[in-house]
Amino acid sequence: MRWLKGLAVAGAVALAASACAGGQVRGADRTATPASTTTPGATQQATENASTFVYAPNLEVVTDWDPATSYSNEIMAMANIYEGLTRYNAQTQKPEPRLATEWTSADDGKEWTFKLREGVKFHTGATLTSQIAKQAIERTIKAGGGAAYIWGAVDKIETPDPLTLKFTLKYASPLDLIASSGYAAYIYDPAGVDKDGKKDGGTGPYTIDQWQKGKETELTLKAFEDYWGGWKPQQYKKIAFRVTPEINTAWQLLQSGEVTFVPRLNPQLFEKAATTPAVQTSKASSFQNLLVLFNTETLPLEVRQALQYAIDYDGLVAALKGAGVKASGLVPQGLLGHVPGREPRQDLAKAQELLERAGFGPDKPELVLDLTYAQGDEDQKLLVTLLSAALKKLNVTLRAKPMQWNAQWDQAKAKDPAKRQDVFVMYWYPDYPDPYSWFVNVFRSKETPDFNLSYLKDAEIDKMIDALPALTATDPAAAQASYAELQKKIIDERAAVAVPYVQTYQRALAAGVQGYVDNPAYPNVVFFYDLAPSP
Amino acid sequence: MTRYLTRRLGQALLVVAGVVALTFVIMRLVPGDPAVAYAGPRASEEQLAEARRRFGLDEPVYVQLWTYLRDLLSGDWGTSLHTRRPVLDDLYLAFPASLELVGAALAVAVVAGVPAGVLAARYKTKFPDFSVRVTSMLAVSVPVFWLALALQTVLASGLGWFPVAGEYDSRLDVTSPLTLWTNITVVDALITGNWPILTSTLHHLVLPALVVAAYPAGVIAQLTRATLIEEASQDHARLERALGFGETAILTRFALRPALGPVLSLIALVFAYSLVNAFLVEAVFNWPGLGRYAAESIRSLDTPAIAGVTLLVAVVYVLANLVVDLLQAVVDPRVRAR
Amino acid sequence: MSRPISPRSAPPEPGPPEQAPLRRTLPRVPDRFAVAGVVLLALITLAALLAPWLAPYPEDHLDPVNALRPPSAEHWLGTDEVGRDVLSRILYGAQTSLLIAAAVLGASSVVGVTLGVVAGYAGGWLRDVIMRITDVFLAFPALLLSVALAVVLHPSVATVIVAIAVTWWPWYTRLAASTAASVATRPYVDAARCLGVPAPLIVLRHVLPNSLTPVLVQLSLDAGGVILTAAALSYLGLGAQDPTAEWGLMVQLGQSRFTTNWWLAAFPGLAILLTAFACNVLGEGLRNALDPRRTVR
Amino acid sequence: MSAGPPILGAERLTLGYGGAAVVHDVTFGVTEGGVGLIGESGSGKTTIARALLGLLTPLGGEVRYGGQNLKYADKRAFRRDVQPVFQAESLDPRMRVGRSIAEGLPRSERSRVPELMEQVGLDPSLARRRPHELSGGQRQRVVIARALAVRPRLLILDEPTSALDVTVQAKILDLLAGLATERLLISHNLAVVARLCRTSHVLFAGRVVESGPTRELLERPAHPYTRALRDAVPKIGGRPPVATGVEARPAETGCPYRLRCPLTVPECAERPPLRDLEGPGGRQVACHRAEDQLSL
Repeated sequence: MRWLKGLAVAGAVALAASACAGGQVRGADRTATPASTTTPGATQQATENASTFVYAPNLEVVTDWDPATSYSNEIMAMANIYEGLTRYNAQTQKPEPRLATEWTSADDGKEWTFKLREGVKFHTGATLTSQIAKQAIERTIKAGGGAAYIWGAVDKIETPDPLTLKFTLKYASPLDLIASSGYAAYIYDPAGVDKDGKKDGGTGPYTIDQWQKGKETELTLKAFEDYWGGWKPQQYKKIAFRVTPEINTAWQLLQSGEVTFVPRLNPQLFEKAATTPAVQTSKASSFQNLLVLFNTETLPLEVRQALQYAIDYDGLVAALKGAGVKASGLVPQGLLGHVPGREPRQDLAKAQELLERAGFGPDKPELVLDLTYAQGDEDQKLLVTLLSAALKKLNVTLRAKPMQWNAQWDQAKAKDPAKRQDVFVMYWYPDYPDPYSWFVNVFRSKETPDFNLSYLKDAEIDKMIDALPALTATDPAAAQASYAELQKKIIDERAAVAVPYVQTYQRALAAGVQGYVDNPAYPNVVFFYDLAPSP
Repeated sequence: MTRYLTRRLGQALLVVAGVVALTFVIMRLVPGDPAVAYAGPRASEEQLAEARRRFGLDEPVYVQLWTYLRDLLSGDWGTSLHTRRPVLDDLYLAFPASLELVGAALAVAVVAGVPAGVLAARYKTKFPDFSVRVTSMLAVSVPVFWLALALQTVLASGLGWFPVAGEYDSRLDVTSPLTLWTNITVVDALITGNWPILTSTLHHLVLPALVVAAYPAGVIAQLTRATLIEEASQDHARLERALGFGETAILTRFALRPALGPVLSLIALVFAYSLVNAFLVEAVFNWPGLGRYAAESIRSLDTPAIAGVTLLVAVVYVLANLVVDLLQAVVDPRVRAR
Repeated sequence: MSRPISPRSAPPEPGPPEQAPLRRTLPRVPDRFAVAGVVLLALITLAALLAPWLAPYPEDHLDPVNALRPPSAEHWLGTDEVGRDVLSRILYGAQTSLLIAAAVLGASSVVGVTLGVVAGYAGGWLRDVIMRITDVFLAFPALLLSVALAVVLHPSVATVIVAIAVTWWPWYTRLAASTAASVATRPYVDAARCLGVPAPLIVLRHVLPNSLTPVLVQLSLDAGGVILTAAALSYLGLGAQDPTAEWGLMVQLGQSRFTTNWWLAAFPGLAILLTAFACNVLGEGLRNALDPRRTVR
Repeated sequence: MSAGPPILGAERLTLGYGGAAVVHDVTFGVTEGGVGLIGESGSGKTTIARALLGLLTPLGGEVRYGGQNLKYADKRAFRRDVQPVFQAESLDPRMRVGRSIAEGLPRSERSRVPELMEQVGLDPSLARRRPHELSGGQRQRVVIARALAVRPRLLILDEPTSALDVTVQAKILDLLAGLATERLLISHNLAVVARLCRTSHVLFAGRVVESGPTRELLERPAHPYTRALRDAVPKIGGRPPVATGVEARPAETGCPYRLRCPLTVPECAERPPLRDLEGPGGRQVACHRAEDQLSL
């Protein structure tokens, strides 16, 4: 995921962060699940919707058409073409039925049985059966690309009847949550997979109309007539993705009515959008937060803690002007394990005291720290600017290097620990809506570093992390307590990380669109099926 | 002539070989393991090894260079790390759009630059001359990315005279889909008689073409002016004056023709340069060309793609130079003897 | 902008038989145009040198409370997203731009002229080898090679300098080689050889000083191109990095706010335009002054 | 006349650039009393001078210095012995003339510059001037002083006065005539040569067409070209001869001069004339009609 983020974020060059907070949408009520049936009489005399919904992403949409390995920007399209067994509802914080209508777990979370929806048609013409679903998941696991690891717990899959899918796991895992992932959890007809994007094997409401790689309007989708959810006249039948790298251009296109939806704006444009009549805005908190990882091998504990205190959290969030909210711990709000009330605060006096204890500070030797962050990311740059200004007063020089993700990551993984950075700045968000991702990837100790870039090695923490999936699957309350304890250990006791803010998605869309709701579990995805123009 | 041709072609090949070697070196030097970039962050060791084999990274350097050369010649320019498609395919899609933009820009540049130069030469040291000199100097000094931003905001967004961005109105893809032949939209629309797309594309072309045209127009105006003034001061002009031709007639009827030679070869030379300038403009205008592709490649540190773009532009550059030299050799036999 | 391919860059014909020293030729043809360039460039240089005193605020003065203020009495050209004074940053940016231009032109002319003079004086295979190498470098549009290099090296002002210089030197090699070849046939070179002066000394004493005039003219013509190229690289994110004040970078950072906070990108862009304009006008005037064939008034 | 070989000589010298010969099979020696090379521009005079100075490698034949091939001679001695005096324009425009004069001197002998300047009739205070701040005649004196600095035995004078005013020319010629060195003078001007050289060779199209005592050549030119030169340049300060024939280009077969020659016979087109011994003072001439000419 970091990789994708490297792309998306670096790509955002001049784009401000994706935005966040709240979850209110101006002038739109929400429709989270498709109407199960379409009763012609029930719908008002809506006229057939002939308009095209134009989405303006800042990067090319599709790099991988295979639902097994897709792990990048194409989620914007894939989540409308393909469906999983479940879909995460950000409001209830629970997975909800999608291709599975109900599910149960047994044996302390090591056995899961999903009941499949009846009468679901693939775009290939095939009908959904447990056999095809099993094939799809097994194919995904075998391909091993992208986020296939999420199925790591699966031992075997059985199909007791055409509409029942039974998983046996090696260890307890929250499979209903895993199955809602936007990556690698799609149920598809393997016969429909086509790397050239001419056809697809999904069950979703939309299917590929035309894919023209490299063209401005890269991809168009059309309604799948036989969608199990049915169609109402007013729903959008045509979707276009129009690649627009410059945020300023995207805004002008939105204003002129040429595009319908812009996923990212900067705070100033967002502010302007809020007062522009032809445009509506949406703010939603995300699951993406900024991690400032301190090198636990080179920096003494006191220095790490001093750095935590040196960050101007309030100033940063103020400068973000709504594009982010102060984080409370590692786990963003809306996920299990979130602990409210542990927002950090800047305290330079305390930072100085800690530094002096470590032998540094204003009248002591100068401390020079190497920091790496994502090139072209304005928000990370803001953090760096504020942090270096604060540290300067404490006789600490921050040598901050903006880097391409590959290079930044390579340096962090250098064999020679002396070549690694002291501070590593990156975003993190989970592949499926579960906080386990932060802990197992970023803070569990590993022989050779990959994402554990604070290089923390703590057997006790490892042990607690390893117990998390089973706890989540069986005893959410205990899991919550364990997450709280882990965050205390990692942030307060070991000072391996500072978490300044959680991003807030700030979307702008044409005023005439009804029903838009942001779902942070599927970043940047618009579920077009839920939308309609206002009457 | 044949001897000159072979020698000149040989030189061009030599230069291209040098360019290939240089791109190869640059690719080797780029930080970050391309295998990691390709295989993705959570790739297993086996997947990484597989990716390394795929890119030939486990071979000694000279073998890699040889493989690289062989692949280039056989049309395999590597696989882009970010689009995951063959680089040559990507270039084949992106290059025509840039070609369209640069072609339009050069047309604008000639149409604006030559008359401006004539005007300046006709009224030399007078006000028209002064304003042409200042304007052309401004045109070659302006940062194109900034000009793009300004024109877009004022003429498109503000006054609404032109579309903000894009190659044509994307809604036309539905109402009058375009059959692709050359991938150059204007040409394809002409061939297939797709008038809605043609007019839409031309309308969308105006602003970006104007921006890219700034530099070549300035240079062409300056060159036309200088050549014309030189021509007009020569003996034959004196004769024509004696024969009673007016200054304007002398400039346009007699001096302009010989002046067109240098202007033509200049166009070939500024072509490659304008291509690079288009790079800076395409993102602003959402133009689906080489520049946008290159910008994305740079952002994602996509070495095969960067190398591909570099190589393509360098080859275009060498070709343009070759064409200029051959044209000059045809016109002026002394060049051949050099 | 890569190295402009214009009549200005074409290696000139070997100069008139004896090139008098630059100093003596200059006042011969005073061009009002060139004078305007000199004045403008002098003002910009002065602004760069005096930036610490002229700038109303320090270069890195952060003031988030006053972020994104439009031009006003306190901030003549407004403030940016962290409250830095745009005018101050433009003044400091002049230092960066002129530093880059001076470093690039200095480095590439030293390398280029050295190689060129050696090639031009020595002739033979040495000349062929050097010229073929320059051909390869010339085939790269400067911006692209710079991009490739800036990707390899770390983005910074130093990278910009190296990257542009690498693409720039061949032009001076070409120019110096053709001039040196013609200087090498001058009688005073023969006379020196007859006196038994060793070749390196001849090159140093006679060939080099007498090959410099066209290079100097070319340098003044190129300054604008270097400034534009550097700005373009920074604009692409491959050059100077914040908090360094650099005009191209400022345009890039201001671009996404052009509709809402136009002053962020507008003024730095104007600064690039003016500086490049001043350099180009000056170079043009110098060339006119030194090349009688082109003197048109 | 002292015995022994001439200090410098050409032995069947063939010269050219890039393989194309412009000087063919030229033989002569620099003997006492001054030797002149006479010919119009393009006749190969300067090329011969460059070869004699060791600046040009012969295509064929050899330059002989002190009785041996220059290729194998002691270069340092040669450089000391033989110095060129080119036209006044042969000064580095950027170098102060004092430095130009001192260029061939070891550091310890730099103090000789004023003395050298006085020797050629220059005010030593001019040493800090640059060439363009001096008059033509002054510049020419600087050139001479530079050559004299290393105390050469032989000066090779290549058109030393042709760019100067008539009165100045005369003064420079006086200066040169008064020098105690041997000299090889290259000029298109017969009168100048007559002033400084006892022996002369007339060059046409890279070939010696006539040789002999200068006075003899002036009084009784045997070759029609020599006659044309003499008639075209009646006095010091004249311009180079303008060819009288319509066809100025040398012929490629037969006698090279035949296309301009007023006296051609069929034989001239058939074979080139040989250089035969003719009369007193080692007089040689290459012309089928030499005898007719002499008898005129």
